[in-house]
Amino acid sequence: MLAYLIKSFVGAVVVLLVMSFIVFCLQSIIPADPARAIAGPSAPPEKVEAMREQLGLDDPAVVQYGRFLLRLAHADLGTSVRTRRPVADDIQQYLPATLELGLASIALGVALAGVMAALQFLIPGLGGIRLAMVGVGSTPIFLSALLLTYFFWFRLDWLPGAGRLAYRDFAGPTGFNVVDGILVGRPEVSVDALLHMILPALALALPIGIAVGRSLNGALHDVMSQAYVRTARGKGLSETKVLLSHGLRNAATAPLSMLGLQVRLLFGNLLVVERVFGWPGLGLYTVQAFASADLPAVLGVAIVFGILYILVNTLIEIGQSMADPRINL
Amino acid sequence: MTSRRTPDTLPARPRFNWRDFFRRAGWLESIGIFGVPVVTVVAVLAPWITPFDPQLRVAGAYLPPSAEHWFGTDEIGRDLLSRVILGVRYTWLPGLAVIGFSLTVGSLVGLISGLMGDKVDLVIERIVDLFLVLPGTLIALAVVASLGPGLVNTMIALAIFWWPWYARISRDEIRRLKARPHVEAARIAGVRGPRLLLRYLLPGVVPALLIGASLDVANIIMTMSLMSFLGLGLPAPAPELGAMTSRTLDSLTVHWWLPILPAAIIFFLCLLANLAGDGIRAALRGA
Amino acid sequence: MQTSYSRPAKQSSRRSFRLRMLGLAIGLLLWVAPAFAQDVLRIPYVADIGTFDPDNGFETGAMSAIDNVYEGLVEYEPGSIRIVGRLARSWDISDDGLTYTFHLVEGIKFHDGTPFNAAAVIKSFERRRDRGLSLSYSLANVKDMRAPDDSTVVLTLGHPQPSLLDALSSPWGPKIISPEALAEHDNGDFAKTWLNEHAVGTGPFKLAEFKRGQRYVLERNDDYWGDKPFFRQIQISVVPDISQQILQLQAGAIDAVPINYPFAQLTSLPGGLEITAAPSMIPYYLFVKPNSPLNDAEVRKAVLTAINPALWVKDAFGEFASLSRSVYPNVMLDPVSPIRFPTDFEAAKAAIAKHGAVNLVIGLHSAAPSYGRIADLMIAQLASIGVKATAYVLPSGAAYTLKDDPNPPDLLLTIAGPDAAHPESQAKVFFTKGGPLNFFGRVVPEADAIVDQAGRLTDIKERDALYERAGQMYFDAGIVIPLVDVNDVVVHAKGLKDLGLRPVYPPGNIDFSTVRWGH
Amino acid sequence: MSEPVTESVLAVKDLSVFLSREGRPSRVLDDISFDMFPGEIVALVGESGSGKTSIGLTLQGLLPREYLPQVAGSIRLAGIELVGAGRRTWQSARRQLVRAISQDPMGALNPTMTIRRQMRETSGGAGGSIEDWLSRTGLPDPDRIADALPHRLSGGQRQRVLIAMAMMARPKLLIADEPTTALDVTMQAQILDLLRDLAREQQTAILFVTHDLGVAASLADRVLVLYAGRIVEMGRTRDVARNAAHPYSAGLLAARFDLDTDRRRPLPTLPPERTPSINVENACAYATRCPIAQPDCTAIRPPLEPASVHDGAVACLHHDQTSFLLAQRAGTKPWPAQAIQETAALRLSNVGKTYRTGPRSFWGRRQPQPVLRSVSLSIKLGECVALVGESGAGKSTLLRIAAGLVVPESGTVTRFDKLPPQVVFQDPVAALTPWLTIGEQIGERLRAVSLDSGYGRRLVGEAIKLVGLDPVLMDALPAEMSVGQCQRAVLARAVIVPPRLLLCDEPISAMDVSLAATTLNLLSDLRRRLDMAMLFVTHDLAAARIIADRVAVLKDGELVEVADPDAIIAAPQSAYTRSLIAAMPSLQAGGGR
Repeated sequence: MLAYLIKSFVGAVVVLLVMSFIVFCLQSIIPADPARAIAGPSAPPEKVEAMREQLGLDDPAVVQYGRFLLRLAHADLGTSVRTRRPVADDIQQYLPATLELGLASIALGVALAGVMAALQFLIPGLGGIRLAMVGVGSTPIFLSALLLTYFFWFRLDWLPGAGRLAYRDFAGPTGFNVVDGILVGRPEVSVDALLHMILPALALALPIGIAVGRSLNGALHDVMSQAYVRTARGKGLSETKVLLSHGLRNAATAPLSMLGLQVRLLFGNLLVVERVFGWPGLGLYTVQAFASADLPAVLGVAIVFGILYILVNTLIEIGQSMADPRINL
Repeated sequence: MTSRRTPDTLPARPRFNWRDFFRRAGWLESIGIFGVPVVTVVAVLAPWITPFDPQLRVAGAYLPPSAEHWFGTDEIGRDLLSRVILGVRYTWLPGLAVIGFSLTVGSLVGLISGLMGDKVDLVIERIVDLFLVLPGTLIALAVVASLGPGLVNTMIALAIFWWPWYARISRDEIRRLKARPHVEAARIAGVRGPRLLLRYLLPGVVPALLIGASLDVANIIMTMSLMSFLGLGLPAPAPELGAMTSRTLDSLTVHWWLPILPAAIIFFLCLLANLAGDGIRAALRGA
Repeated sequence: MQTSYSRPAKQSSRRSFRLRMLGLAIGLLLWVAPAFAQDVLRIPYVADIGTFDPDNGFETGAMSAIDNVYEGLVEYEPGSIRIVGRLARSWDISDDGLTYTFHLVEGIKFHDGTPFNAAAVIKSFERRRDRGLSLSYSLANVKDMRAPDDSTVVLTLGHPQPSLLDALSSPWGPKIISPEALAEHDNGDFAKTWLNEHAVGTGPFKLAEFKRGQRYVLERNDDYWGDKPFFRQIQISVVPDISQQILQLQAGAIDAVPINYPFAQLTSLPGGLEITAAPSMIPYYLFVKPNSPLNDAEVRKAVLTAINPALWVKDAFGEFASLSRSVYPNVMLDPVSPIRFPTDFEAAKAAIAKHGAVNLVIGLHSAAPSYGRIADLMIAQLASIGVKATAYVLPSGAAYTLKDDPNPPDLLLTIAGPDAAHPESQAKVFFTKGGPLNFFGRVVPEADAIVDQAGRLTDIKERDALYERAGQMYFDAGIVIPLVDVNDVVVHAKGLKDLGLRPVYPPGNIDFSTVRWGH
Repeated sequence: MSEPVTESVLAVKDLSVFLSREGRPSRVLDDISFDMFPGEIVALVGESGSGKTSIGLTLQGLLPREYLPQVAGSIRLAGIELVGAGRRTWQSARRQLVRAISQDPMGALNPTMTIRRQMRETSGGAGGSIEDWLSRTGLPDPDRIADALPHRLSGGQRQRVLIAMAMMARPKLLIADEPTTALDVTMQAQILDLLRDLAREQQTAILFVTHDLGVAASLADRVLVLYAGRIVEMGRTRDVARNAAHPYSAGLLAARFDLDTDRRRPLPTLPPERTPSINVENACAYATRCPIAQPDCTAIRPPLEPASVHDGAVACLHHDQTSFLLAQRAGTKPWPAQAIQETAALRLSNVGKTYRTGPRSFWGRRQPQPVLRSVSLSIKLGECVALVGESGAGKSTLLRIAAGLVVPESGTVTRFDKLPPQVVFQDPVAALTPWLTIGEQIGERLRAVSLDSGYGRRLVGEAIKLVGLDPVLMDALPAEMSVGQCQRAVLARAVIVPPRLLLCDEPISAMDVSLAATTLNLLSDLRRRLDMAMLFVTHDLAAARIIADRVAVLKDGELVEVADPDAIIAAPQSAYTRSLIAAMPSLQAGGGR
């Protein structure tokens, strides 16, 4: 386990190095001129030149990359062109909202996957459900997000349709509103935060739930025809018990891998969903960074997402080894 | 250890035939398997089969679906059905191209990795791992943001992050196959080099790649539509379906057909591709 | 506890399902939910505010907030380009055009209680000019600043610049920041960090809350020296998606959609909503690359025939745009002889047929929907005379480097909006040699000379005649093709009045100090 | 053994089962009736595909759902009718009355659950803790085993765990489906002893499913012979083993070989199926293969009626003829003498090899574990050497080194000629590429010799005929052929250009008796006709004795004995060889030895 963690860490460092290299290359090929972007569109040429010098853009590429790495080592992701603040500060500010939404949608997705797999498994031959599942999985995320708002907020008014919290003056210690509400002793804040999370989390969870559910269903079908499941049935265990204690655990590996894959796609979907729901997270930040050619911000987010994904992957591998003790980490 | 596949006393499974193939695939999935080539033909022929010129204004703007214009007309009076048919071309063919490119590059890399083994495999595997860990969509978006949106750039950006999947699949399959007795038997029988690869290994790798690829068509289409929504998809006038939907999303409550009908076609295309993937998997796994 | 709950979502007339659903929430929500507040204005922004620093950011969405918290010496009057005093009561200009003397309004206090005076003006001006901040160019020509007394500021220029007052009136023009706050939060960076998210100005509103990406709240400055604003509070939320904004407006969760309301829907707005439109400086122009197919006079004429905005302006913008009359925004300059497009389609078709295949690539400066719409329309028009055109969206920022682009588009479609209402800020930025937004770097030296000459004139009529002449030359040289001037269109709940839209400002910048419910 | 006087624990009456495979329903069990009594061991004997496994599954109610099983007739277990019973009845029957152990002890244990947790799910548990039961099945250190995961255990240990798990519930009926097939010979004998003891002790009836009448004979009181889903003969084991009344039973018995079988002549085999389809509803299912079949056999379905030669019953219209069949046994021609030259076709000297299969180091690298330690063995031209040993002894590694597939770490390998040796693998189906026709695959070896396709095709046809296949099968895909046909195809590929050395890696270990005998005959024939030296790797001493000129016994990577087969069996030099011989099941042993 220790060896595994050390290996994962080394791997993560390598990934970050490579990513920083890609990032750096992107910075160099971008046609937009960072000096011009920072100086502003109407700035006179002398000013742009001065800014260029200030940014060190006249140095050779290697020197620039070295400097870039050095800054990265100090968690310095550069300064945002748009907000004029260190990207690291911006990310720190937007990250909790994204983490909260991301975690909620993963949890919801896993729950959906479980329900769908169970439904499909227990009631075989439900072509309709399967078709609906594949269908929902084939809807562009921005459309499903907007349709969710349209129906559940605009038409039915069951749930809040945008934003993160109705309470204005609330700021908690962790930045996770649901947790903070409880910590601070204002459960109504937590309830409100949860309500606000339902629609965006649902939009994100649908593709996760469907993909993982399908994978889980397939794996269950395979596992449930294994000889050891027959042994378990032969012990007179009820079908539910067989499914839960023999089926699920042995079927966990493939859907867990699928979950990892879906988390990778989640990062892209977050951009869309946060934009549609006005969710003040990293996705929104990134979308706006794209709009204003704020490359340092985009790349900072890419690095943070990279770290998060490595983390998720590590957790998934640990989960897989817990489900199947034969997998040696 | 002991495998008793075909009992000696019973007649073995009859030769492969398409009817069995489709029965194993399931009727719904068979529609998908038939649908994919049909859609591809429509995509290729799109410029010649649209009922109206998709570029020209042929009627008033914002006409709802009618007998003459089945999908209605768009904001400047072009026939939406014609635009959507052309959109199938701009959505489907790039998707296939990305898959095709990734498939070629990925499976080549995977083959090299799986065949060479040892150090080469180790190095290639690390590289593939690395690409698999990168937040692909985001970096693809960053690449497009840097290079500028456009068909080629979007496709490059997607392919960069898609090929490692196929490398992984083909490498794993090759390694699995290499350990199978029949490949060993072929080698003992004196089969070497390209002949071994082409006749004994590749046909075993293809099904897994085919399944992966058909399921990925939907993923590519979704990702492209996502990029369009973020303004980093295909350029404005190109009738890419995702772009058509996202550009007209604001008229959802007023002119519903503008975003919904292209989205319905995206939905339909993904559905076909997914069903085809499921079907091929079911049919081949049964074999 | 003060009832801090204000639903950003709905009017309370819509009974909420969750009230019925959640026992726990019922009591809490009913207890805190206040009636819809008449004196709160709820406005969405499409992007969060990058920086609230008036000297260091080129915000376009947030000017309505920044310019209601901070004030400058002079400003444009709502609805026109006339310059009037704000913190300066009046001003004198020396005959050589080099010395500007501003007489300040007296008895004003900053939001933090610091008295406003000439020293404060100079401190803010120095910060902008000398501290390497991004908007320093607007004071680049100011060589010397003096405060002979507490209510007088004297600026001395390096060379005569009749456009200085425009630069000071610009939405991005210099604002006066509390010197006390500047000193207190200096931290070696001239308070750059602090001013990103805080503000101490003299304006009718105070920045009460800055919650990045979520919400910004302005509270009425009850000690304001001028007319008291109608609204007690301005709540600004970040709603990037226009569809979401429309839904929210229709549901009554916000009071206005300041920009980007789809033009096509303006004619069929649901009841309860209305439109305020005002002239603005949002001109859509085409810039033409050197050595494009348009160099051929016949082709150029044919293309101009096809893209004649008169043929499509209604389709793109309905009633809310007018044809550009010159290479300057119509509000800025009313030309004596407006630019005309040829109209003979048959001749155009024949010319193209004679010339052979013409392919045009149009680069769009932005992915905003109206660019795509215009491009679509022009492409459809060009197709009808046999010109095959395509369009693509340039990467953000790429438009600024087209000069060095080895493979630029033939035409760049862009909004050529100046940051001040003086024609110089149009010509010097977009058309003259070295103009920072002279996208393709094309030059007409004779026209540049006329622009220089015009920039020294103070007589408006005389000045505008020269600018018009130069503009016509740029057009004739094929550098730029003006298309349409689009209005500033705000869709809002019925009854909202006096939005105070200004032509020079970025669109949708409601003046919070004048806007009110009128019944 | 006393006559059963107590009431039967299991009464099966007119049991028929249909399974649908890919939409084609087929009758798997056909009108089966039998009883079992407490403490009785009944052997169910038949070839693969005869439906013997289906009986076990039917009795547990565990026929795979995807095959849409339809069951008719009656199963009364401890007085409870199970056909048509509800889910709860079945569950409680499985919990208390009927248990099973299966062929593949690895697959039958949940790989992600400790033994203890899997044992705990067994209800009852009366009469001892989990550890007690584990130690009762002869497992040392039951505590450690209980906490282990299945993949940490050996095959024998797993099978004991499964037995403990089943017996712990004190079932009335235990279904043992070929529980020893996957085990080493010495382990097989132990497991059989264990089952017998438990049956006596617990008064549990055991339905012992096997394809080997010898194993059945060493264990069971009674035997049921199953063919194509029908019981063709039943009776006391001793009776059936001595005087089989049904031609099929007689054929099975004849095909069986053990340490006493005549090794100078080809083994008797069951005749292959001649016409694949007759209407079996009104016919003897065996009629198409039966050497004594008469016209009426294809017109009347023979009823199960009392046999004339023993107390049991037989379903054969002409069972009085069967005894003549047995008499023909010694009539076959002996093998021609084989000339063995002095030159070695293969010489291994001091060959050693290690694999990284030990415990992992910190960085996940495994420690090296020796598999072969300094083995020297030579095979002369024309000679057949059998390499005998248990799993893990290093047999396969040695074969792979001989084939040149694995490079030894020490020692030298010398072969007589340049032409590489050919290998026959354990699983013939897996050794054929699924997407290429048999002809294409056999033809591969011709590419080195000739590229003329017409000529090549003729050669392939000849090779196919040589191994006794119909040349029509040249264009067949492996999936379209039976295991036996696949085995012949593999052989055809190996001999189309006859190598000087043929290496066989356990070619019969997964085959039932008749097919194994056929394969041995074929190999013996081919090596004589084509003058090949042969290395025959097996864990079956009886097979080794029959085919080989010399037998080499390998244990833990070392050769413990190399000698003439009969000499080894008559006077084994090492204790290990003695234990191998002692473990061989034999027909003569009889039930309740």
